[in-house]
Amino acid sequence: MKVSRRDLLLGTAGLTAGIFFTPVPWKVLDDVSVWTQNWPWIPQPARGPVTTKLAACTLCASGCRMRVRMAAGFPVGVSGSATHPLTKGALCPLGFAAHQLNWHPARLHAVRHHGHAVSWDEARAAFEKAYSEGPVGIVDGHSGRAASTVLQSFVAKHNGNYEVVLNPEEKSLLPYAQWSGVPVNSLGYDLENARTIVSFSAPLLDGWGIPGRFTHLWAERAAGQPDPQLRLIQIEPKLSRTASGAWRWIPICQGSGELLAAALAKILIEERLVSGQSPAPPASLTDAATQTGLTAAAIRELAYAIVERRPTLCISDGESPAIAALNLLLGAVGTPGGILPKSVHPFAMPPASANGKSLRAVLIDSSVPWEYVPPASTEVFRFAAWDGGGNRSDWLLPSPGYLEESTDLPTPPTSAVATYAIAPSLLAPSAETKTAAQFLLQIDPTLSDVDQTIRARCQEIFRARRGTVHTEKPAPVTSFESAAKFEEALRAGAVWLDEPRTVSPLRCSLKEWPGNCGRRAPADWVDLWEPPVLPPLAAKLYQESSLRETPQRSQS
Amino acid sequence: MNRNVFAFAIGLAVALLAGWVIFPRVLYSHQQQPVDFLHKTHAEKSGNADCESCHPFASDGSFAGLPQNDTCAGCHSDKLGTSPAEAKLVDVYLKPQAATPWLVYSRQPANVWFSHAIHVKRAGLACSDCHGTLGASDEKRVYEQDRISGYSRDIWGHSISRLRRAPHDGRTMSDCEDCHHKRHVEVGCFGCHQ
Amino acid sequence: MSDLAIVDRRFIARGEERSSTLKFALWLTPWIALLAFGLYAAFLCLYYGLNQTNMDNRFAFGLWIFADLSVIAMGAGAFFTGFLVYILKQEELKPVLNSAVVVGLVCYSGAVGVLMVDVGQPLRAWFTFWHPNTHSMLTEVTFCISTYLMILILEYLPVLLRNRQLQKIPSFLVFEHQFHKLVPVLAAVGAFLSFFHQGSLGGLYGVLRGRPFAFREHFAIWPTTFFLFILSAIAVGPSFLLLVVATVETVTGKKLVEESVLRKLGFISGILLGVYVAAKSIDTIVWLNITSPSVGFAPWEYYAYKPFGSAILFSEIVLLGLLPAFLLIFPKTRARRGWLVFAAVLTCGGVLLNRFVLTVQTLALPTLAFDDFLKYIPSWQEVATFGAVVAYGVIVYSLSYRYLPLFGHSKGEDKHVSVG
Amino acid sequence: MSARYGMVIDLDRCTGCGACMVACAAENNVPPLPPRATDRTGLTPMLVHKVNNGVEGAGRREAFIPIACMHCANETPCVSVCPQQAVEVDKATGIVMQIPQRCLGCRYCMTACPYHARYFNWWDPSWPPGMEKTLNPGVATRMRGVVEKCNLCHARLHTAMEKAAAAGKKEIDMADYVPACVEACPTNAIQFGDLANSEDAASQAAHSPDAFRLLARLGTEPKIYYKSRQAWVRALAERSPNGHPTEAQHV
Amino acid sequence: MFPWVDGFHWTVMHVVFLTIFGLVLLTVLATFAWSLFRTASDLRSHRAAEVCWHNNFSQLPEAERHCRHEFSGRVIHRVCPNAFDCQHCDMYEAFAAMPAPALRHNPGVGYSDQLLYHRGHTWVQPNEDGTFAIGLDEFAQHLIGQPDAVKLPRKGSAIQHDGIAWRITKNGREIRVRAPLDGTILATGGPQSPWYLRVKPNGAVDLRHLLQGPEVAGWLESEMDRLQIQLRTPGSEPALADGGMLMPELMEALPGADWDEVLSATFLDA
Repeated sequence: MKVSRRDLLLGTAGLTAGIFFTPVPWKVLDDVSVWTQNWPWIPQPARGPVTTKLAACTLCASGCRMRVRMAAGFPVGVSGSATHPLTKGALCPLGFAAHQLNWHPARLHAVRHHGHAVSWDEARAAFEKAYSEGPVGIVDGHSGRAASTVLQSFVAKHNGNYEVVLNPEEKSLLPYAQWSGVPVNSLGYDLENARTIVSFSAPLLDGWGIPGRFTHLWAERAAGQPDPQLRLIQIEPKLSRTASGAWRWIPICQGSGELLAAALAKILIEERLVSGQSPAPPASLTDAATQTGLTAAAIRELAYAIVERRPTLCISDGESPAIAALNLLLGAVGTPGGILPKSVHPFAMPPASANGKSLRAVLIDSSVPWEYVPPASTEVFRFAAWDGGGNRSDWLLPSPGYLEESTDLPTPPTSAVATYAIAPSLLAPSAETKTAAQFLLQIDPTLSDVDQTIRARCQEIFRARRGTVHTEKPAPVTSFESAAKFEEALRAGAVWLDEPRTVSPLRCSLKEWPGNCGRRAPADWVDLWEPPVLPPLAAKLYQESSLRETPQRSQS
Repeated sequence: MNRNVFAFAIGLAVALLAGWVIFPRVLYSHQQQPVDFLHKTHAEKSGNADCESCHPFASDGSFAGLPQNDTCAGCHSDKLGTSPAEAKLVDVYLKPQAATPWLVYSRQPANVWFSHAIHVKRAGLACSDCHGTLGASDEKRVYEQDRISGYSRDIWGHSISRLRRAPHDGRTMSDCEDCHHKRHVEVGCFGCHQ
Repeated sequence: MSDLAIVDRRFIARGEERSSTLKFALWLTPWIALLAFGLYAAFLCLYYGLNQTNMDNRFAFGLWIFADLSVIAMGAGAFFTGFLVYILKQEELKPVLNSAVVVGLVCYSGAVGVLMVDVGQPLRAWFTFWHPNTHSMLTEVTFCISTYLMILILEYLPVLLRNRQLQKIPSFLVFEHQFHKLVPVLAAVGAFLSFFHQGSLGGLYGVLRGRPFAFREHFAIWPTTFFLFILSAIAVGPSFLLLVVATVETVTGKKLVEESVLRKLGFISGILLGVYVAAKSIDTIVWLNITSPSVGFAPWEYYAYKPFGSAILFSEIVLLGLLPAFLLIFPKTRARRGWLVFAAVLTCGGVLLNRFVLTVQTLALPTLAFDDFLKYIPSWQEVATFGAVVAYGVIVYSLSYRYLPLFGHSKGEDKHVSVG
Repeated sequence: MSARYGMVIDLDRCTGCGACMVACAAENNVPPLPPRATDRTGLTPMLVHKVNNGVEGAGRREAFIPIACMHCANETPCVSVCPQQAVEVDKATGIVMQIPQRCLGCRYCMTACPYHARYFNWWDPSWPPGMEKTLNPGVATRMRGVVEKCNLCHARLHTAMEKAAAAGKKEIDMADYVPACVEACPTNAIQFGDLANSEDAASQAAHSPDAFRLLARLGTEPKIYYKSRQAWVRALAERSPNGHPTEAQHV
Repeated sequence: MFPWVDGFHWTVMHVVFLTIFGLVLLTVLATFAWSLFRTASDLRSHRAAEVCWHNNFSQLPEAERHCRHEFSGRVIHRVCPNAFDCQHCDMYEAFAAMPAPALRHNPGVGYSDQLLYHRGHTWVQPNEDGTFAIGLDEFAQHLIGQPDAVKLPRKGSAIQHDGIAWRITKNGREIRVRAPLDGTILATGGPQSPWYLRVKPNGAVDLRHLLQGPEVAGWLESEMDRLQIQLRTPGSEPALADGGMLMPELMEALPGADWDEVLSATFLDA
């Protein structure tokens, strides 16, 4: 019998009707929905136990201590450690997402010469050739580390030039270093004892110095209080975050800060508001008024305000002799609540030997901010974990990424008390990376190796028998039976904190008022401690909240 | 007329057959465990029949789940017997220290949060309450995976009709809900979902 | 005659004058092109996700929701005409009934189609039926619209089966014959459902306690917008139907229905619109003076942002409400085709504006004191998808008009007998 | 035992550094979105708004208002509107929950939320190759096309509950349950606690004279409180406290 | 929603919801099912033909629905309201009683006074044995000429008047020929044989609805007129054979004409 079209139609009808009495449509509908809940192309976190380790952030010289949550051998979360004596458990926004940095698309994985992938041997050969032909400069962005000693001793041996790139906080201390002869990284601000802080555009609430140190002080002693224990006077052209958090905000014209400082000094001297000795500034009040945009009365009133509650400490954004001189006048140098030399500093940095040698090549350590521009007509060997882009460097040498390098952390800039810590490496550095120190050690094995230096330093501190070791609860150094145990504790994330120096003479001789009293080029704060690339999450959130314009790069 | 009925019936029959018989076979992929493993044998040979000896809790309450290689290596550091399964375990996974890719019948998806500690330590459930007689089983069960959803068949409706309970049910969402209901435990969606 | 034309002719009811196959094809081409383009845009949205649109976290609803609301309001003609004919026995509206069914079908299926693109997880949309939150207006809308769409399809069936070729199959014709008798039942159920979901669509906004611009006082469980939407929908339905018929008559150059039918539609529309405007005015006064201030929102703020000034409120109530109502009720203007159509246009415009305000202005207005007034321009994908719905509507209607007895057979009425 | 978890955010202490946002995103496996993402299409369960007092010149002041889900306790706007019960108020904790697996992405809840604290996944989440290794266990990533929002780091509550259970305790130790933003704030501006417990510091702070809630007159009883000594900041709580719109802006 | 779904709780809203939508769905489905059921029973009880015919009739142009008495001349103009079913025509008796004016018609196509004609161009010839022969009238034959194929009903199957009796294919067009009366097929002929079908009527025979006598000529004449009009291509002569005689094989002769229209009109099809 042949099948007619009618039969087919009815058969299909039966099929369609029947299928609804089977699991097919319902189960498929259900499973498809389940599929949308577990789309295979969407990554899911790894399973398995989570452990917490202590580590230190190496994004900047502050070396904030972090608690890193690890799963399946990778960092999966970061939080501050409240027991850190300086940071008080604070981290900067970047820190909270920094554990993702190693997988940033800009991560360097191979040695690059003018953009082409080459081998380490070629790079080494090129560098050896370079320093055989002429003096090389080595640039360090975070001086005082064990690794720094390797760099230093290398240039010492091979007649090079060791240069240190200072961040704005350190630069602000330069005048005192020059006047007193104390190395700049042995100086610090005793913020904790100041009662009035006059900031000349210094971003005190914006990652200045050690993130969390000043913000914590401010939060405890100033925030929201009509008459705060700690008076923060922000002298700044724009209403920055610090300005809006300040007790008083004094808007002045761009670049007229030094002149204002001079004017204030003039008033203080003329009206005998201070006892401190300092040469009189050749500034005129009316001139200052016109240039700052303030009225003479306002300036006078400000002068009275800053001395109302002593000790008063002025902080400049970057190097500014005039403001340093104002501090001298206020007697804020060498006294509590002012600028203090760190008590003992086992490994102070020698003054950067900036002798005008014409360099054949420059080796830039990965700690140097990406913005650093090497001298022209030199062959540049730059170590970096991430390619910040658009920067002149003949050789890009991949260095270990975040949490991959074990390094020691000398006292962070602006701290008035010496500290020492060791950042452990939580992740095995990938095979193709090297630190500058390792690179140089391969060239010249006679140099003292980093770990030995660290061990030596631990012994040095241990022998001094000063200060306390901060882990979960502080313990005096003396409570450790051996230097090895002490070092062990540090390697496990503890921080050594020296006893604060009560009073310490800091002799500064000043012949005449420094700094010209004319208008100076605007000194915009350049966020030098930024990593070459932002953690993707941070970048994303800044963009999606437009809360904080991504840090400006120095245009040079 | 009856010819029409016949044609219709044919179609109907085909649909029912395809839907009830063929479909379930096509829907699930059938996989074997990387290594033939018998709970019964291990319980007997190792002498400790309690689950926690191989599936322990951590101090913070997190559950280890499947034993890692080192647990196995505790006994099988080298071949004890002559079974090819053991040989495979030792040579392929333990010696090269490659994680054994066990197929977990009750593995829940990422969006489910399940705490063994809360169920065992606080509520005092026995392992068998959910995992049935798995601990004493001497069968080599096939691991069935839904080709569409990727779920193990045990966690999303073993019985396809959803009318009768299949022997290996016990870890489906309905099972959780029923049990919570029986014990008057109030958990919202976020009690288990994340 | 080409073979295609011959085949085409075989599907057109005998004795009906229709444009030539070529002409019809030319008419369809641009619409088909638009449909295809729109489908492509919709595919982009489904495949790459809704980042293809210009909607965002603050403008979570956009052109599509506005389109859905409007289209469904326009489609109200379907249920309401059915309601008038079968329940209220307004027999003289019968000639436009089929047309109304097609319009309704097009509107509702189009709306559902867009909705499926609009939601982020269409494959899970059925969860609403499995785990419905009975307190949500949206649940009610989903249930009603899907059920009513089913009814519209059923109502469309008899019209479809009257096609010249389909009716040659006896069983189809018999089914149509039998089913036709029961259509009034469906019409009744449809009316019931429609009254509900038209209202609930308004309720969607009226219940937004977090959006004082949309939030309204409640009667029982329903905010006033619930009732206003029902009113506006049944007011605009007939007007839109009137517009459609008038347009078809213009395009085809044929007289399809008696002028009296159109006037009747216009009159009904006008009366209801009048009632709506009255209710809307009272509601607005209460809302501006009591509801909104009580939660700390000064009413004038709503209209402080250009171009959403108070002019919008004026035109919504007076220009596009009171005026057309008057034009439709006043016999002299109603008698004139031009005025009739013009008034119908205004009526539709008014309801469109109302839906626009509730969808767009509600979201554009800031709630937090430190918020901005937001702007939103739909992306081309959104516009194209919307265009696809329009094209789909035109195509379905054109096909139905060409091949189905939309306006009944002009002949068939018994003539007088003259004995000699 | 039914807790009512909530926060008190001291706006005077907030420097607007954004640490809470970053920490929140990292904790909740929020993906770095494509460059096209903006402050209106991004995923920021915690979002810091920048506001000012509208004064020009030296009198100008700025403040920062972190906004997360307010976990409204009364007639929670987003709960009643969800067509398929993808949003619920957890009985035991008072946390307003969003269940991504149930959500169909109709975004009705987003239009209902007066605080704009709900976010839609406009993109499929994706990470640079390898970065998925850093995803936080315990928080499942969401898929494209669903709404998400702050759930007070519910995963951390889970962990705390598990720890309590393991220790044989019924109640969790609040020290074990600290949301990421609270933990991250460098100035401890955010206090977190059980508002139902009158001993709790947070619940006491919530009753301090400086405390206020945003748009409280809507009557949704938000469980996120704010605190400020500055009148102009407190004035931001209402849309138009004295009938005049504030000049404040969302930067 | 449903009691068997995970996490279902009975609430008032749920009950209301379930009831309302249950009822709605029930009504809708019941409506549909009921129509299907009625359809089936109609088909079974052979009422399909009647339904279809009435539907088709309602769609016929007025010009094709003249009352038979226009042809007999008893009426000047009347449109049939009964689908040509004179048995149910309340006017039938009255008209039949009227005197028929003797009109002379010359249809230009052959017909026989012995035969009874159906409006679908079939004739019926009563036989002595009480059976009937059914055939295609000359008009139709000339129109179609030699069919390409003929699809006749099976022997023993039943036909209803105005239902489709058999189908003829010509030039790719299917022609559906309507049955003039009810009956059971005894034998089938075809184009070659004088008749197409021999049927045995079921029960009492009532042929009142068939045309006879003078009506036939009038009817055929009007049909010829219609044909004339339909076949006239603009600016051409009357297409029919000279003297208005209908020539055979017309479909072959005029392939260009709109035959769908012609055939539908001739055989009263949609």
